[in-house]
Amino acid sequence: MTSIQSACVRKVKQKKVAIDTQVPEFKTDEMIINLGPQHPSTHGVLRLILTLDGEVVKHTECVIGHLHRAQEWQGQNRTWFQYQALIDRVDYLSGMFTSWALCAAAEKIDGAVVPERAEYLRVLVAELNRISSHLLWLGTYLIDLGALYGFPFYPFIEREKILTFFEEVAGQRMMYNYIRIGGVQRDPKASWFKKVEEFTKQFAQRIDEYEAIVTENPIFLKRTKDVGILNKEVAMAYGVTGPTLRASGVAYDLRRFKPYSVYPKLEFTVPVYNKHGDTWDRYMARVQEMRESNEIIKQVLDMLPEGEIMTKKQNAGLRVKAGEGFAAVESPRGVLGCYIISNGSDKAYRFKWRNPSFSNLSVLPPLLENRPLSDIMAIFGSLDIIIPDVDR
Amino acid sequence: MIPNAAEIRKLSVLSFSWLTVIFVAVWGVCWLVGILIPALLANSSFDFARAVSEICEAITPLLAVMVFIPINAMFMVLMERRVLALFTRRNGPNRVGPDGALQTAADAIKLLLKEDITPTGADAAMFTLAPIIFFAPSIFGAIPLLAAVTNNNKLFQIADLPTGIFFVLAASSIPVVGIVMGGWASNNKYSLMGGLRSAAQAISYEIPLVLSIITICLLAGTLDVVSIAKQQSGGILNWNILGGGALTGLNKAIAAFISSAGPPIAEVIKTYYPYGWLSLIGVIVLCLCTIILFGIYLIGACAEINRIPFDLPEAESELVSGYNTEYSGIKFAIFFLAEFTNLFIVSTIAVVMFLGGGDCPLPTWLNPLSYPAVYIPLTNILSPILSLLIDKIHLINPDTFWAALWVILKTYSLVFFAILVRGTLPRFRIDQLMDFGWKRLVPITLVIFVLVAFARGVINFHV
Amino acid sequence: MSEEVNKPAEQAAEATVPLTEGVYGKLLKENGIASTPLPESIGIETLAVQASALPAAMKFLREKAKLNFLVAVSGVDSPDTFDSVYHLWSFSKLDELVVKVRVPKSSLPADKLPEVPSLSNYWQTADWHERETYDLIGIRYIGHRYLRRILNPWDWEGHPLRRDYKQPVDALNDKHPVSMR
Amino acid sequence: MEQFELLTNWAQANVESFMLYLLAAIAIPCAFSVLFDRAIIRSGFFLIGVFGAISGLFLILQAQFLALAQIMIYAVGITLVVVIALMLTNARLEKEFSSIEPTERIGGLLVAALFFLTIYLALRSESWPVSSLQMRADNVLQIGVALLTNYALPFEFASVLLLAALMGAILLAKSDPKETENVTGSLVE
Repeated sequence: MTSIQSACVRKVKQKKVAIDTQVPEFKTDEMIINLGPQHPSTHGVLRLILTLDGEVVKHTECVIGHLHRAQEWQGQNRTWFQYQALIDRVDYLSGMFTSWALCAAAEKIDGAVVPERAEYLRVLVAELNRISSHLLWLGTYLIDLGALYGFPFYPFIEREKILTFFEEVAGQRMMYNYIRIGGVQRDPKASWFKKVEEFTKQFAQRIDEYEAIVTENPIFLKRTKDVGILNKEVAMAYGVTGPTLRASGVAYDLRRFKPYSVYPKLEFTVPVYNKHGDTWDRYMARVQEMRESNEIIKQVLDMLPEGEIMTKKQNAGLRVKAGEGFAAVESPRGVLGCYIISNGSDKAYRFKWRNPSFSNLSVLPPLLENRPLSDIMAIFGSLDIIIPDVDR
Repeated sequence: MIPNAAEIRKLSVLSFSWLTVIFVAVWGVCWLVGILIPALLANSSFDFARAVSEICEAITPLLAVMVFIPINAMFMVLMERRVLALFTRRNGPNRVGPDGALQTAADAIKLLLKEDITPTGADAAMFTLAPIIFFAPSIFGAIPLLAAVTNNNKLFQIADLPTGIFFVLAASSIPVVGIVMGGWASNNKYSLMGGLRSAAQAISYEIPLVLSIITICLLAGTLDVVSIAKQQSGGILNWNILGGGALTGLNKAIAAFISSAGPPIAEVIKTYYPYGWLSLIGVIVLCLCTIILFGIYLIGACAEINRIPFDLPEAESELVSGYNTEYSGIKFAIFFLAEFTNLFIVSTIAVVMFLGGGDCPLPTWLNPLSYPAVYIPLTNILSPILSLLIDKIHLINPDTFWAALWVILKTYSLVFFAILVRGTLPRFRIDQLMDFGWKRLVPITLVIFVLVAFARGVINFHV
Repeated sequence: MSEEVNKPAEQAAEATVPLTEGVYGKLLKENGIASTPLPESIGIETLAVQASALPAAMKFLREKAKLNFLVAVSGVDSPDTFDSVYHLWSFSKLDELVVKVRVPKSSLPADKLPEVPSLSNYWQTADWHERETYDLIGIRYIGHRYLRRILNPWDWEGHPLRRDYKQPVDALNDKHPVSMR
Repeated sequence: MEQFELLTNWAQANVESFMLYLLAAIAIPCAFSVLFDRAIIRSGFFLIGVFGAISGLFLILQAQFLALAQIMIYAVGITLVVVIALMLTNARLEKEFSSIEPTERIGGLLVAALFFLTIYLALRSESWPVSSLQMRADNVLQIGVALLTNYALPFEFASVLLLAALMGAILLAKSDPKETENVTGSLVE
């Protein structure tokens, strides 16, 4: 049951392959264990059916859907105006992006023009949201690795500030409903921008602090280096996107690659870690991404133009012209797409969400194969899965 | 500017008041049972009364431990939560009682009143026995230490134990049986894996732990905790962490230099370091070795009591709660209590074995209280009160008081260090843990053992 | 449930605007795979292929045309057809393509699910997306190793995103109009 | 120490024999349970009880070192036995089948009776002289001196054996040469 035994098993198997004699295989009972749906580190209600040989995972099956809330069905049975308020709940850590994906798709179909100030505001809140999402990931990932008490709540200090910004501008801390079809909900006060500016100034230092604690920590390195190596080819075949894909060495970021909104006007780099594609690279990709987001926010604050913020009337009569289209934004977890078929009425004919977590999670079984139990958390955590985003 | 100075102040007040409560409670019980009742019954002509007074004296150490452990564990839990909150700039528990002081007491009451569940398919007898086996050794382990940390107070000499440290180590090796038993009896796969991990881990880390202690015993030349503690008296230079007595000569030489009375310095040095350069090398080697040994002891102890970064048996993010997943109510409370008590006991062992026991860290020549010019006026001022308390009713025993105070301070520093580690480090993986234990710690301790055995020969110890 | 079942507007558009073949439509034709152009969805080429031609077309598009990012597999319960929609992007270039497999409802016998060849053995990302589409729309992907419900419980009945799907609670509502509301 | 006089007198008279019977009352049922318990793991735990009681016997014989060594070695050692028992048995199968045939049982009983008889006769024939030697307080020192003088050779042999075991353990714990992790394999066609 210990690693010693499994090492023996491995050795015996190797030998058999090598010299191909009649050595009977050393057979052990496999243990099937249900990880979840109620488990401290499945980040919600994910169930993994693991087949273990000792502590080594032989086979994994993901059972998802425990948090299925029929978001697509609701979209088809609610008016556009009603549904806008619901979609933040798809990915509760980055609600701005789900709103944005929906709005982008609807605006593309509708041909609606979004005022420039609204576009800048969208980028601003989205990047803030990206930072807050990555900060939460950082904390919870450390919990997954077993640093249960100290560090995990440290990034929450900064995240709390961001949530306060959102509360001020959108009225809610998590379910913002701020980005609307045709613009944004409301224009923040001048003092708000000043606060955000102060935040960005000190945030780079805070990332340095986190890195000082985590990045070169020997135990952290031991737990993350060469663990859960995700090859470029596998990642692309599984449709993995976001920092997880970029850590495997594919410089695929929608903000750069298929620029939308005002991203072409902004200067930033897409951090790519083409070393191994292991969990440590994924960690580094996210940390660097936070720095980049911080830079983007600084630029946006400088470039923010005056003007309108909304072109469409926000009431129950909100309609989108007939047509179909797919639009995607780069969420903290990857490509968050929305496929809409509209028939011109007050409800959509068909909604389909393309969630980054859904595709990113599907790569988990091959990553877990032949890894010890403890690595499950290191690998699973590094993929940054949000279960509501998977289950919708 | 410290950002959370207010929190630190609150925590200090909290710690001070809790430690006072612990001190007063334990010493109050001991004084009542060990001194007052026997004193009242001593002149009685009835055999029965005298027997009662003897029994009272005999059970005092046990009583001290029994009173100390639950109150202390309550404070440790509270302190851990508050300190961790401090590290992360949160508010810890601060609602129950004044500034959250009674939070853990409330938790304890809740746990005692909670339904005690035995899962289906569990081996009920073993399931009940496991927390007891886990907890009982910590009481037995604490008893020999009691005399060592109270400056060999007559009250706490339970028995003449020439193998004291061995007794403590034997007691500390039993809890793993409780963990395996609980893990197996729970009829839960997570618990079972926690138990198995615990067995593997405890066996691997027992070896460097015991070897580091044995090396110190080799230096001290005895297995008796009381005499090991006594050998180290006289300031930090005499402690085992700095050469295990190798620097005693230096200490004496400086004292001789300052006082300018007594034997000449050269003579002192000649007595302690007879081989010149060889002795110097020996001193350096011993100092380095003992410092490394202290580190190894701390690592081994962390692994032995399953604390982060070695908390694999109860790895929360992997095994839910490991071996105590299925436990609830009072059984869980006992597991919890024992965990914190074990932390306290291994810290106390470290204090007694490495950090001088109840010794003041200042060397005698640096300690103002050791100069007659200071302590004579002080005692004159305080004598009316002190003489009443010390001589008349024996409420204060100065030796015991200072020793216990220093031990508590040192032990809680180590506990604080353990909390700091808990608040900083992630967890090892099981194979990395075994690698680290067998391939690093065991060889290092073996090498140090040999080095110490040789270096010991070139220095005169405990002359 | 709403009374009005609106027809998607594209049906009308299809009838009036003559459709031209796009870049990828031509490429496919050159390689002997037939496809029908569909109206563009917000400027992106859309084409329909026969179910039988889907694996070959996808293999060609992924390997030769370098559209190697299968963003999503969606199922659509259109008024006349069941569509399996494939959004193809590329990790290395900007081109996009929407491929649809349309199974006419009229050709389906009652109680039979529309059948489309599965890509899951060829393209891992299709695995879960196809399971999801099977679960919600009820398109049976032939050749899928593990075509099992993914979002709904394994014993769920019906396919909830179909237009004619009746929720269990709706059925109860019809039976007991007062008590269940 | 005069205030302990009464207690010690009483203790010397009674406690030792009382403790002996108490420990026997723990050890003998535990020993029987080791033999007769169906769950192999539980009998492992009972074995710990037996050894604990025996180390208690050592304690009342003033052989502290032996007693503590017994606890330290056997508590941990038996945990290992239990772990191995856990790994090598299937708990579910054990409950369902009994591998012992009734015919085998008779033979076993015969052997057991014969063995018991032999042991009993052997014990009866021994005269069991009571040693007049007083156990000395520094018996750890005595053991140490004895080990390094009279019994130096066996001691060294044991050390070499232990060293070999230690090295073997390290060798087993040593991980394989790093396997190149390739999750791609046949996944991508």
